[in-house]
Amino acid sequence: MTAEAKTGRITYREAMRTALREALQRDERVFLMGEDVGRYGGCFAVSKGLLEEFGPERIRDTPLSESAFVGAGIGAALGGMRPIVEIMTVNFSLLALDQIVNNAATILHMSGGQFNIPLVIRMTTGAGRQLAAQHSHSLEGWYAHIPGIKVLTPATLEDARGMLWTALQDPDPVLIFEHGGLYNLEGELAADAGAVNIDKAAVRRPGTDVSLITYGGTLGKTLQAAEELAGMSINAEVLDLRSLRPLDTASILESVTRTHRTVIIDEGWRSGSISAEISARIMEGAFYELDVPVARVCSAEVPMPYSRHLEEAALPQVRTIVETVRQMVGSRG
Amino acid sequence: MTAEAKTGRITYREAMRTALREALQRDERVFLMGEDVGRYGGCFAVSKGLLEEFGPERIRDTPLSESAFVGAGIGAALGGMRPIVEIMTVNFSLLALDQIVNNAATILHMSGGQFNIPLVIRMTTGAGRQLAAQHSHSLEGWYAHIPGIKVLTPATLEDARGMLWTALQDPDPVLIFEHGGLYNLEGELAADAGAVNIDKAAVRRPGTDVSLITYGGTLGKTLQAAEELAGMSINAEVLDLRSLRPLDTASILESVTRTHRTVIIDEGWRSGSISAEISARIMEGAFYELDVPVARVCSAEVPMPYSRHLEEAALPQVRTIVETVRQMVGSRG
Amino acid sequence: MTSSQPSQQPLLERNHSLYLLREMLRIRRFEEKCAELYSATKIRGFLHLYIGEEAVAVGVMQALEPDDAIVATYREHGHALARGVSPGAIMAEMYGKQEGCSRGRGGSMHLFDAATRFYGGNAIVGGGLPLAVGLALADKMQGRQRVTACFFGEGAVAEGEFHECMNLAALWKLPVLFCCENNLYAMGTALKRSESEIDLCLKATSYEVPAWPVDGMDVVAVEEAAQRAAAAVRAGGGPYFLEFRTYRFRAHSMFDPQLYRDKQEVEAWKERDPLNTFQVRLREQGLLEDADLARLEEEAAAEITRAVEFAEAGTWEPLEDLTKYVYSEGARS
Amino acid sequence: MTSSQPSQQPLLERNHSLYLLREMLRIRRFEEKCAELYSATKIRGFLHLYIGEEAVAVGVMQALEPDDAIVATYREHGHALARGVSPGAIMAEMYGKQEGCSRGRGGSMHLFDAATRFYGGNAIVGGGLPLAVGLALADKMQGRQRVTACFFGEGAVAEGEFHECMNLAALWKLPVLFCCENNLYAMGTALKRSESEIDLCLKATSYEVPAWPVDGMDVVAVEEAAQRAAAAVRAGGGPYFLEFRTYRFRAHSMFDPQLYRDKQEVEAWKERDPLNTFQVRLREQGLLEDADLARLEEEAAAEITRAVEFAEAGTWEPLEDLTKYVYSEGARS
Ligand SMILES: Cc1ncc(C[n+]2csc(CCOP(=O)(O)OP(=O)(O)O)c2C)c(N)n1
Ligand SMILES: Cc1ncc(C[n+]2csc(CCOP(=O)(O)OP(=O)(O)O)c2C)c(N)n1
Ligand SMILES: [Mg+2]
Ligand SMILES: [Mg+2]
Repeated sequence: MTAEAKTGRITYREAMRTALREALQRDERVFLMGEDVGRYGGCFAVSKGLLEEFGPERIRDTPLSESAFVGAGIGAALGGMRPIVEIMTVNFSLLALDQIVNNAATILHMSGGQFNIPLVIRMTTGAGRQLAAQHSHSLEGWYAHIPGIKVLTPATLEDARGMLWTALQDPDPVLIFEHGGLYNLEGELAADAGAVNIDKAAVRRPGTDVSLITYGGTLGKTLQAAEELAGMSINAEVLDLRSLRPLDTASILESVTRTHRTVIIDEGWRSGSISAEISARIMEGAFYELDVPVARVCSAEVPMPYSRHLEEAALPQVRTIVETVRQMVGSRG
Repeated sequence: MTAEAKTGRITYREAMRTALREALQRDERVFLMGEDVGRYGGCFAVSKGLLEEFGPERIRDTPLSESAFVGAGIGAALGGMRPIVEIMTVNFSLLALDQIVNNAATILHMSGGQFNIPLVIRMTTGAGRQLAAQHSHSLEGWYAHIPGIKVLTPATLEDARGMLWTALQDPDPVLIFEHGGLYNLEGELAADAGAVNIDKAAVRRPGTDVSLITYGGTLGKTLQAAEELAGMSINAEVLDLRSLRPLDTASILESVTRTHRTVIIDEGWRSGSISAEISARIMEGAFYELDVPVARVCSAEVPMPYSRHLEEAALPQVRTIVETVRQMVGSRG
Repeated sequence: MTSSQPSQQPLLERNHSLYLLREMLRIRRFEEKCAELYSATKIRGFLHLYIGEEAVAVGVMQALEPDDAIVATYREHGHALARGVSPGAIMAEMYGKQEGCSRGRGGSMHLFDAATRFYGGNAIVGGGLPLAVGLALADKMQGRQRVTACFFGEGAVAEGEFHECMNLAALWKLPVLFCCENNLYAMGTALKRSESEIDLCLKATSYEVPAWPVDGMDVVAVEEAAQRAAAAVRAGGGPYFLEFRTYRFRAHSMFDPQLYRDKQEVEAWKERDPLNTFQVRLREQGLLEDADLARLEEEAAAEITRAVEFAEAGTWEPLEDLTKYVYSEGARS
Repeated sequence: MTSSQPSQQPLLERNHSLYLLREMLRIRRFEEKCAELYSATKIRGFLHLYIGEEAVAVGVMQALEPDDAIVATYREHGHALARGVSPGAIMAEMYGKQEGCSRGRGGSMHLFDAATRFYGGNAIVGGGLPLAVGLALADKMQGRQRVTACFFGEGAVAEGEFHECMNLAALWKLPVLFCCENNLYAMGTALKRSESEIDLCLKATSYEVPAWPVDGMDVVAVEEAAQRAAAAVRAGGGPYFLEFRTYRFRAHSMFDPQLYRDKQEVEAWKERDPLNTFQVRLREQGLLEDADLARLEEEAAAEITRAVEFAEAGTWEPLEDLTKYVYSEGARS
């Protein structure tokens, strides 16, 4: 327990807002642009109050033109600014994908290193709120396939507070995916919390029997599952990837080498999700360390249904994680 | 060898064109729409001559509006037509991704099964012709992540000739990826060649020592590698996936169970490529059959460079496949 | 009918007028109930109310034939009801029950109904426009004299898809009736903050698409304009654009604190409530008695009671069917 | 200068006129050489020649200051040369040598040069427009009186990005000079087959962007229009749109059989060759002697010889550097 004086209660949403405010205060070149980030206060209220504080030049409401304002963010970065572009949700980012994949990710390379793009793109991701098939994508792992960009998935208050500034210091495009289910996450955060590294995975719970590898929206469920497993005297380690590109392979292999058993928990659709890449890297780097094959708990391969019971069945749940681990550890020896 | 009378020499391009012509002749509801499919003859000359044969109503040149004409294909399919939409190359398909992912892939599900979308989308994919970073994507494996669509990768004359008709009979959206390096592939094709199945992988070369799993543009290189390996008395089996979604897991596991060694060859960028999913499925379904860990030969994680020597170095090559297999088989016992 | 008319407005026919009033009332009361049920957590996800804009959907539907098609947005309860989709099926959909018009898979934003050619329910702003263009293309290619009515908000006008679709529909003279519901705001973004040119009809004419602004608060004006436009479209004149000037009385969704507009503005528009103004007008013309109104209210209330009962009595789709509607094979089985 | 003018055209100043002629000649001869080198397989990939359109790039560049920015397309050799990018570096780029202006990573379609603020070389039609909008936004936010000139073909006008970018630039009054090179064809698609309204200036004005059509075959007219437009943009008047009516004398790329246009049309336009007509005019005004032309030809030839020598002498980037420019860390190391 940190002393009251040194910490305060805060939500993930507020931590993001604090990070935005700090960035706007520290660097004149930083500005926020996106749909309804200003007068509306942000579709998830993350930027609420920032328009009043920093004015419409730096908190820019854009028209519904995802491709244009994401591309404008790339151009503004080329022009010496430090833009933070907010795409309301990952679902709409598909309209801007050409700009992200064909411009943001390629220009440094195509220009032979002449033009880098210090751009940060934030977007909400994930399911779990009965928003149905067009508003529930979990595509951060999919984006991680693209060389030239970096992909971050803050899952804790510290990372919500600390990743943005580090991302802004990065000379290249960084995408930050904020899981919609996390905004109301509340907890203690050190008053002096600040920038954090964005390239290392973090062990959120040390353990010896099995490695539970996850990120973003499923970290909470995975930690809960680890608690339940502890009750069954299964000591699970929980590794939070934090960054999906680059992937911290070393930390993954270290954990697997410690526990010899691995379950990957990923909200993405199973086939071609980042969980597949992690499993493949373990295959390549720790095959002889494995007591049992790596298992995956992912989302069912279905456009997200509206109905609550079907959505819950489609998503990774604490009980499915627990069951998967128990079977695996049961198959011990 | 089939008798002269029964076969004829044909290119992959001509096989595709023959398939298009047959489809247009057999079904009044079929039409082809895309940029320059008509007067220009298709950017890769696939549809050359079809405008003269079928007229501008059924061979429709579209404006440069990828999102609109792909979406219009979805709507036309809903309206009872059997559209074949050509997107010049996968690189430009990113502009239409919202329509593919948020509409084509979801409407059957969102409508509770009321509205299916019998749409075929064809596009050229792949690198190898020094077209640089914005014209060399290999994203078919990436598309395979999306539930609701099917993803085909014809790599042979038979499949170029036969997959289209089967895809048109499918009630749901099917994406056909034609590797740009294959259009000039020439060989013998049975005069009566026709529709082929689109859900089974095919063993293109039976073998016992190692399974080489690939698809599309890298099948040729993989078969060459297998030949070279034969010369080193390594008997490689070559499995052509043909369909990336659904993936024929059974055939993959069968092959692995026969050979106990696997190398996946994939032109996609390594991280998050379909090769990762295949490796993960082998991990899950044939772990105890493996003598050595599954290996992958993929593209380097770099936007494709223009310069020939760098592009060649970035792509899977016969020599890299051979080396990988030799090391693996060397590590036998 | 009395010959002494206080107002200058044209004389109305009683039965049809009461019908129009009845339709608007059905929608108003239905949605008031939805809001109530949302607070009661019977309805979840996003809920976008149409209250204030009823005259648009009701007026336009009068101009459509049974085999015409409709494409709408996430704010589509009114359109579905006015089109004749069963209120019970709509309510059950919002409950997430399998008796819902989309089997509970779509929810409020994705109402679909094959019987009335109601193609949803699209939650991507602008995402429905290409579908409408394609449906119209199918009708034109099959020589059918049908109209496809496409509803979208003024915010969608900024999207690239609007531009691509207006051009494609005009270029190919497709029978699309573009119905732009200009309620002055896209979430919190006022039209003047999102468009350099706020005359939307002027935009439409720049594609050579005939366009007219219409008082969207006057159901009679809406019907007249829609009849004229639909007739022109049906006659083969190509697409038509109608801008309905209307206003959203409620919040954008259930999460909107409405920081972006002031009470006076809302109150001023409520003075023009399409139901009240129409009632006044009917009374002026002696076409509406208290008894009529009482009867309409009773009928609406009874319909809603039946709808809620139907939804409450509805059942949950079995979990085994989770992935049933991803592909048609599953849907058929 | 003689006072007896056969033509009614304004008197021209000799030095500047010869300079304009020189610039056009440099481009013409340079590209003729490129075509030759393509056949000699020294240059690979796609090669899009600007021959016939030289007056546009040369005229516009006269209106730009050293710290203005340029965004161009894959048909950008002329723009790069006229902007002052080193011919040797351009030729070396097309050879794929590391001495190229993009280190051989970009090739013909991706010429970049930080020194002259030449932001490429974009091979996605319409893909450069958002970049230009963003560069202009950065200038405006940093209070710089700069102009960003954005070149694109008339085919790009159909893309959604054109619509989104015109609106955003106009809405925010950004200093972008939109230079539309209307050469009547997008590959094989004639403007009238891709646009319902072929008056492109009318489109621009529908965003409240001032627009003028310009004879793109008359370098003097181009310069005058560009000077006027650039001055207005620089003065803070917001974006400006110029439609340059020009014609592509050569095939779209080296693979184009030109089935879509007939020889007479091409010949008719060649009558208006911007180099010939300008020479005639200068001779009429007594500003050009045979000796002048001979000198300009010599200078152009010498420059090309040096460029080819430079490219030939260039070196291949080492394979170890393959992934060097994916992220800035690598680029710096
Ligand atoms: C492409 C896309 N971007 C953003 C959103 C989030 N969003 C949902 S509704 C909406 C406002 C749309 O306004 P308008 O088109 O005027 O329709 P209205 O809600 O006013 O009826 C926004 C921004 C979305 N659904 N799709
Ligand atoms: C988004 C996209 N679609 C298609 C292409 C293929 N393509 C390359 S150039 C071109 C024609 C563009 O015509 P225009 O804009 O008029 O420029 P021009 O070539 O005439 O200079 C096309 C279709 C592309 N590069 N990008
Ligand atoms: Mg609106
Ligand atoms: Mg052109």
